[in-house]
Amino acid sequence: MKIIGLIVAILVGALLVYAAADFPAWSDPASPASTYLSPHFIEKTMEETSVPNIVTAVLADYRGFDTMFETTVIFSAGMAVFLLLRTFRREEPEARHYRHVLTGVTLRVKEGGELPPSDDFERIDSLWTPHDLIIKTVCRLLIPFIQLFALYVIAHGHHSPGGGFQGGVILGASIILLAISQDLRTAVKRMAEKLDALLCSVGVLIYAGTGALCLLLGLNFLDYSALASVLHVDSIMARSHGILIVEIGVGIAVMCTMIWIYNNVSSGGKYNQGL
Amino acid sequence: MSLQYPALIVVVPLLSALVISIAGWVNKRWCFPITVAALAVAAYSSVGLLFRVLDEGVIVYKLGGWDPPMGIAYYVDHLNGLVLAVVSIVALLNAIASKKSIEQEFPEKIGPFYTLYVLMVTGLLGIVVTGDAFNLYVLLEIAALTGYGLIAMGGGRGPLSALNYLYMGTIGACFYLLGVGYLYIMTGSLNMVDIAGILPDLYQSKAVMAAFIICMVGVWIKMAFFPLHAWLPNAYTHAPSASSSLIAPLVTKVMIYVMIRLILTIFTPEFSFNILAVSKPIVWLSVIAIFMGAILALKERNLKKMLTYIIIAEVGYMVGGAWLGNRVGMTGAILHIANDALMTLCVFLAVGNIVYKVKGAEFEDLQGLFRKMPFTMGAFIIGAISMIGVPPTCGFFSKWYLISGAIQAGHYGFMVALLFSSLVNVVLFFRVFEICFYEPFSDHHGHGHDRHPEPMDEAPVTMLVPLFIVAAILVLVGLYTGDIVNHIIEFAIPKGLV
Amino acid sequence: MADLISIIVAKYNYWIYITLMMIGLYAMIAKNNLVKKIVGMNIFQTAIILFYVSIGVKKGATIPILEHGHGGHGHHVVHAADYVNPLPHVLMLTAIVVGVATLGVALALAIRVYNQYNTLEEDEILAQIREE
Amino acid sequence: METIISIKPLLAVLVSLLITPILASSRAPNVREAWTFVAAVAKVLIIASMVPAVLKGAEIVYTVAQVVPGVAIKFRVDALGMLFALVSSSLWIVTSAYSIGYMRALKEHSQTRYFVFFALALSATVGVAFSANLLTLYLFYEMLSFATYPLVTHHQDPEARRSGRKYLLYIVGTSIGIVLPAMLICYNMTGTLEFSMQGIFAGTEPKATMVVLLLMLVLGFAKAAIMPLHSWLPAAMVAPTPVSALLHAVAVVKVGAFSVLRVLTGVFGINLLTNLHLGTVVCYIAAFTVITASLIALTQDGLKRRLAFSTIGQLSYIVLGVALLSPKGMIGGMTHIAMHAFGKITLFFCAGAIFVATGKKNISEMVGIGKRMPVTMIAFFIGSLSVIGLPPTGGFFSKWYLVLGTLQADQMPMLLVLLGSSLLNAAYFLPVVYKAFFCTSEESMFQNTIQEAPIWCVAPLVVTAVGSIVLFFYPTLFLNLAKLAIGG
Repeated sequence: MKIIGLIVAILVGALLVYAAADFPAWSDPASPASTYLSPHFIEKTMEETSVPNIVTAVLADYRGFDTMFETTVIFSAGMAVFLLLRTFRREEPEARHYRHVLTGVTLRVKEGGELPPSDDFERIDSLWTPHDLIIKTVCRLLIPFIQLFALYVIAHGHHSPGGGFQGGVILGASIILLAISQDLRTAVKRMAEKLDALLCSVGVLIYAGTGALCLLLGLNFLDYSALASVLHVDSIMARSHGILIVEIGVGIAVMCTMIWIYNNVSSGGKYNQGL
Repeated sequence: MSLQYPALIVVVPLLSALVISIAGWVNKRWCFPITVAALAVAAYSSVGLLFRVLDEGVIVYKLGGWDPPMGIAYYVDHLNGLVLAVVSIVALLNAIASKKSIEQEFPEKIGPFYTLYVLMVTGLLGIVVTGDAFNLYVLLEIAALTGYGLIAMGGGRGPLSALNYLYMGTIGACFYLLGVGYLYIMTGSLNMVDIAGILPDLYQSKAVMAAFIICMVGVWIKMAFFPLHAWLPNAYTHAPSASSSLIAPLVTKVMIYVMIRLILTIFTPEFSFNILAVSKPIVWLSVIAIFMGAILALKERNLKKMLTYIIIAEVGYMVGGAWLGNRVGMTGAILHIANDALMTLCVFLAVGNIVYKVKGAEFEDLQGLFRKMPFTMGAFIIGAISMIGVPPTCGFFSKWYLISGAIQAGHYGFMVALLFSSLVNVVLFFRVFEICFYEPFSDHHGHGHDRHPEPMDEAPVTMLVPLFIVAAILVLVGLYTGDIVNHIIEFAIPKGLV
Repeated sequence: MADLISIIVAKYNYWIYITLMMIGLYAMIAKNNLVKKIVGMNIFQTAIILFYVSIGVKKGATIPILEHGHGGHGHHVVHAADYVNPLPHVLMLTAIVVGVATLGVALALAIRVYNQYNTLEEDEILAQIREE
Repeated sequence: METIISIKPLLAVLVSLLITPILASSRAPNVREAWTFVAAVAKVLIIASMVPAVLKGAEIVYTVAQVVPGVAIKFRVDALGMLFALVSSSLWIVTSAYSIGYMRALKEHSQTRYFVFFALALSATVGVAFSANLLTLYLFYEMLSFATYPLVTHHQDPEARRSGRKYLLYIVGTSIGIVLPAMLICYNMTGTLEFSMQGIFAGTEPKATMVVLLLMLVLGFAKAAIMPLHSWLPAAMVAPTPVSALLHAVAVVKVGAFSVLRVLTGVFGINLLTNLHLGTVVCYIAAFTVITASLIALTQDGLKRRLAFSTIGQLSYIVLGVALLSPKGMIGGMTHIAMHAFGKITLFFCAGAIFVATGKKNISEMVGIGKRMPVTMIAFFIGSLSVIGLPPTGGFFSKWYLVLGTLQADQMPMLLVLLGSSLLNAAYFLPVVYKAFFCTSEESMFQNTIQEAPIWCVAPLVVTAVGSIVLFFYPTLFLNLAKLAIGG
């Protein structure tokens, strides 16, 4: 296998090197890629969409259709991971372990046994290790700021590097950070599985639904200028707002899918303590 | 509304997939009706679109209202009009037919399963309808990712096969992406028609040639063209019935469509057949593919796996037909996309019924099936006869065009390969029929006075009706071959190709 | 010789991406461990991303976010030469997402395989299958 | 020539196809058989209703679908097709009656399946008869192959399985492996596959490839059982006797011979064959088959196997007659389809009746059987006469014309072949009859009490035996059709 791999890699590499001879030199301003479509984008974006960040405009408007499917790709991945890993039929261990948070006392409850009614107990696995106080505290402090920054990244995507994907990933990371610094159960308490899964769909639905709304308003799919009549702005600004709407949808979808994938992969679909 | 058909074909399944995923959390019983409704709308739209294309010619749909090549546009011509109709109809019929087996195999995960199912159909339809080379890649990945999930749900070696498929599929898709990148760096455009307009000045460029080769290899991996086929048999065999009868008919065929689209639209026949003198070797490669597919099928003792090797041979048919470099061969290849999708669906649905009842598709499981499941086997016979290539089923007529193309191109090796594969298919299918028919041998040879036949134990009606519809379609498509070729495929091939 | 060196220098982005890509491809084919293959796959995909992004680079240009963008519509004349090509960035955002998605599914599959065979070494898994 | 467009040919084909669901779903055997008769009678009536028009020289045409440029799935009823369709459909009625007797007497399993596929096979046979072009003919030819497979392998035992394999190997193997490519090459050379008097190659330059094509098409239709592709037929004798009777004496094998006739007259055309001297080639192949098959038949002890080899020889008469390319010879060949059918089906019916009544299959076990089953054995005698070609049976006429044909074509060797093989025919049939009736009581293996097979078995064979005699006195219909078929 090693030799085959080497031969294949060398053959393909040789073909690519051979082909590279005809490529324009690096950073050549006269290359076809830089002279054919990109000038239009650079010079007309402001007029046509009123969005200074050209990447955002191209991403969510000129090629918004790609981006919708990009969101769908990540959604599909989340769904596929869920389908593959999630096990509902959890074989209950004979005894469950609970920890009294205030005192640190661990209780072992036999099958059929009941806990005293109190909120101070948390379920733990048999392999439970205590959380590190420093990590736990620092993360708790950091997470709100991380999330705040993520919202900024989503909202400010029109004017600076950023947008739904980036912001969504940061948001998702904040919850994942919670899961890493404490355990999966804590994170799932904050962001229940069902809510998370539903929000995934809702995020993509916001994007696709916006497109479908344009279609219902009489223009082509994803032609945000159709939203002008709904948003009471001119058609150029409508495009700008349309981009914002779909970026929000992307943000939600990406955040939730990241969390979803993490939850399933880290716990092998069992949603126990996790890593 | 008919102006919006191109968008509806893709958007309705997409939106429905999202709704299904929500429904999966709320009430599982809604998933199936939504799936069927969405696929029915898609099928209706794509058939409506096909008829519009027949009336008006190529339809361009600008997504987001942007003119191509700035934005993404859908180009629907006769070629993808036909493939769209086939894909959506196959998906719809299979969704109805596999309801019971999905409920039997994973009762808890109906929601996610249908979500992925519909998303996969979205991806496949999107691949076919799009006119943008990069958009195609994104949809390719949707179809692939959902496919990995659907395949891995099969027990046993399912996950491992799916993982191998994932490696190969990713390499294939990445090669395609790289090829598109090469085209982009040379032309600056991503729109297929636009690229085709710019390319003629660059025909001598090494980079364009490399782009062509890389794209081709990419789609060959994805369609399991011999010798890049290794992932396919296990992946399709170990998939659950509902998945394999969706994936087996459609994925390879859609990839063949992509190859033909690359040959005809992006690179144009002039470049593909005349400037690059690779037709002959590729047809020889497909001859090998057909022979190997047939021979490997012979050694299998599992019905489903045997069929997967037949798929590999069939891929050889279509690649070879497309690369014969003449009009008749190309007609045969395009016709065979439609026909093969339908007949593969037919046999896989039949196998699905068998697995549903008998819980296996090993040859030993098939004994006495003609008694036990006469209706399923009846439809299976029609599918098998079509795969063998017997008139008036559709499989015969695409074979007719392919062989005619081979004769016109003077490529008798390809003709022999096609005939050989037909004969091997006779052996393969009749070996199966023999087991279903003769075994288990009764004690009373000859005149079975005291034979107590096993009672009939057929699959449910919801599984049988779609199967019968497909079987009937096989014959009808065969009888209407003339119309399909004259009114659709004739216009799907550029005039320049004779 | 000088020509050769100048070619190598002028197109070094391509050589880097090809090298990376071949490392990834080799790992995918030759490695025995299923997760190492996944790692190879990621390198492979990333190399392509690198290739695309390097297409977009333009000498003397800045990131494709218009200056003075906050003011309103087109008061300032925008010169295409001042900004790099935005399209490859857009495309690669998609490719990155696809890469992440593929990685997620691949890991999920690897977990399933591990649960089933208790190993991720391909030859050991195949040996187990043959034994059945 | 007048051309009538009518859906009748399609109806004639479909009538037995459409009743198959009814047959398959009927619970009571009597209902099932009643439907079989309804279909059989309807089929004959539809076909017969077209006879007057055909006798006037008209052609009845119906196009089902234009499938490939220049080639349609199309029916055309001409004199030759009519001759064949009449014979096979009218004998279906008789065979249906016989099947009832035979199958019920032996308590065979899966009778429903049997009747369903029988009906399918008949559809295919008439389809072949009425095909207007090679593609349609191929379609029904293949349909017949697959429809008869379950009939041949009816017993579902290992022997049936072996025979079924051989059957498929020869029949389907040749049709896909030889006929299909030959047909496609023809199509690509000429752009059409339509049968016509001039042949589809009219106007094209004769080439060496045509010889190859001719051989491919003549041998490829392996149902004609021309040597060396004959050995499926004796193997197929594992089938129940009614199947052997109708299918392997009339429908299937005649479909093969008929296809070869179509190839010779409709695809290549008499002129082309004469110019290229290809007729002689086919003649010699056929003559070889005639003599060899007859010699082999002499050595067979199994009655059905002897009949099978006899059939192989007789089929080649048909091919031989047409390949003589002389008008008389062609008339002889074509009428032989009908005459041989009546004779041979009688013989098979008798073999079946003997098996039903006594369980005997071998000739050596039938000494003295005439005393027990006189009606059957008299019918057997008549059938033998017809196959040998002696008056007062219809077989005389076809053989007479064949002999005249050899003279007309100036083919003395063929004359010798015909006469020689007639002697051989007599040699392998007459001793059976002789021993059945004229043996000493010590030799006789049976009691002297008359004990025939059930009436459903005996009546059909009487009908066909009488039919053979009637054809001697009233052969005009078939002779006229044959004369029309050769264009005069």
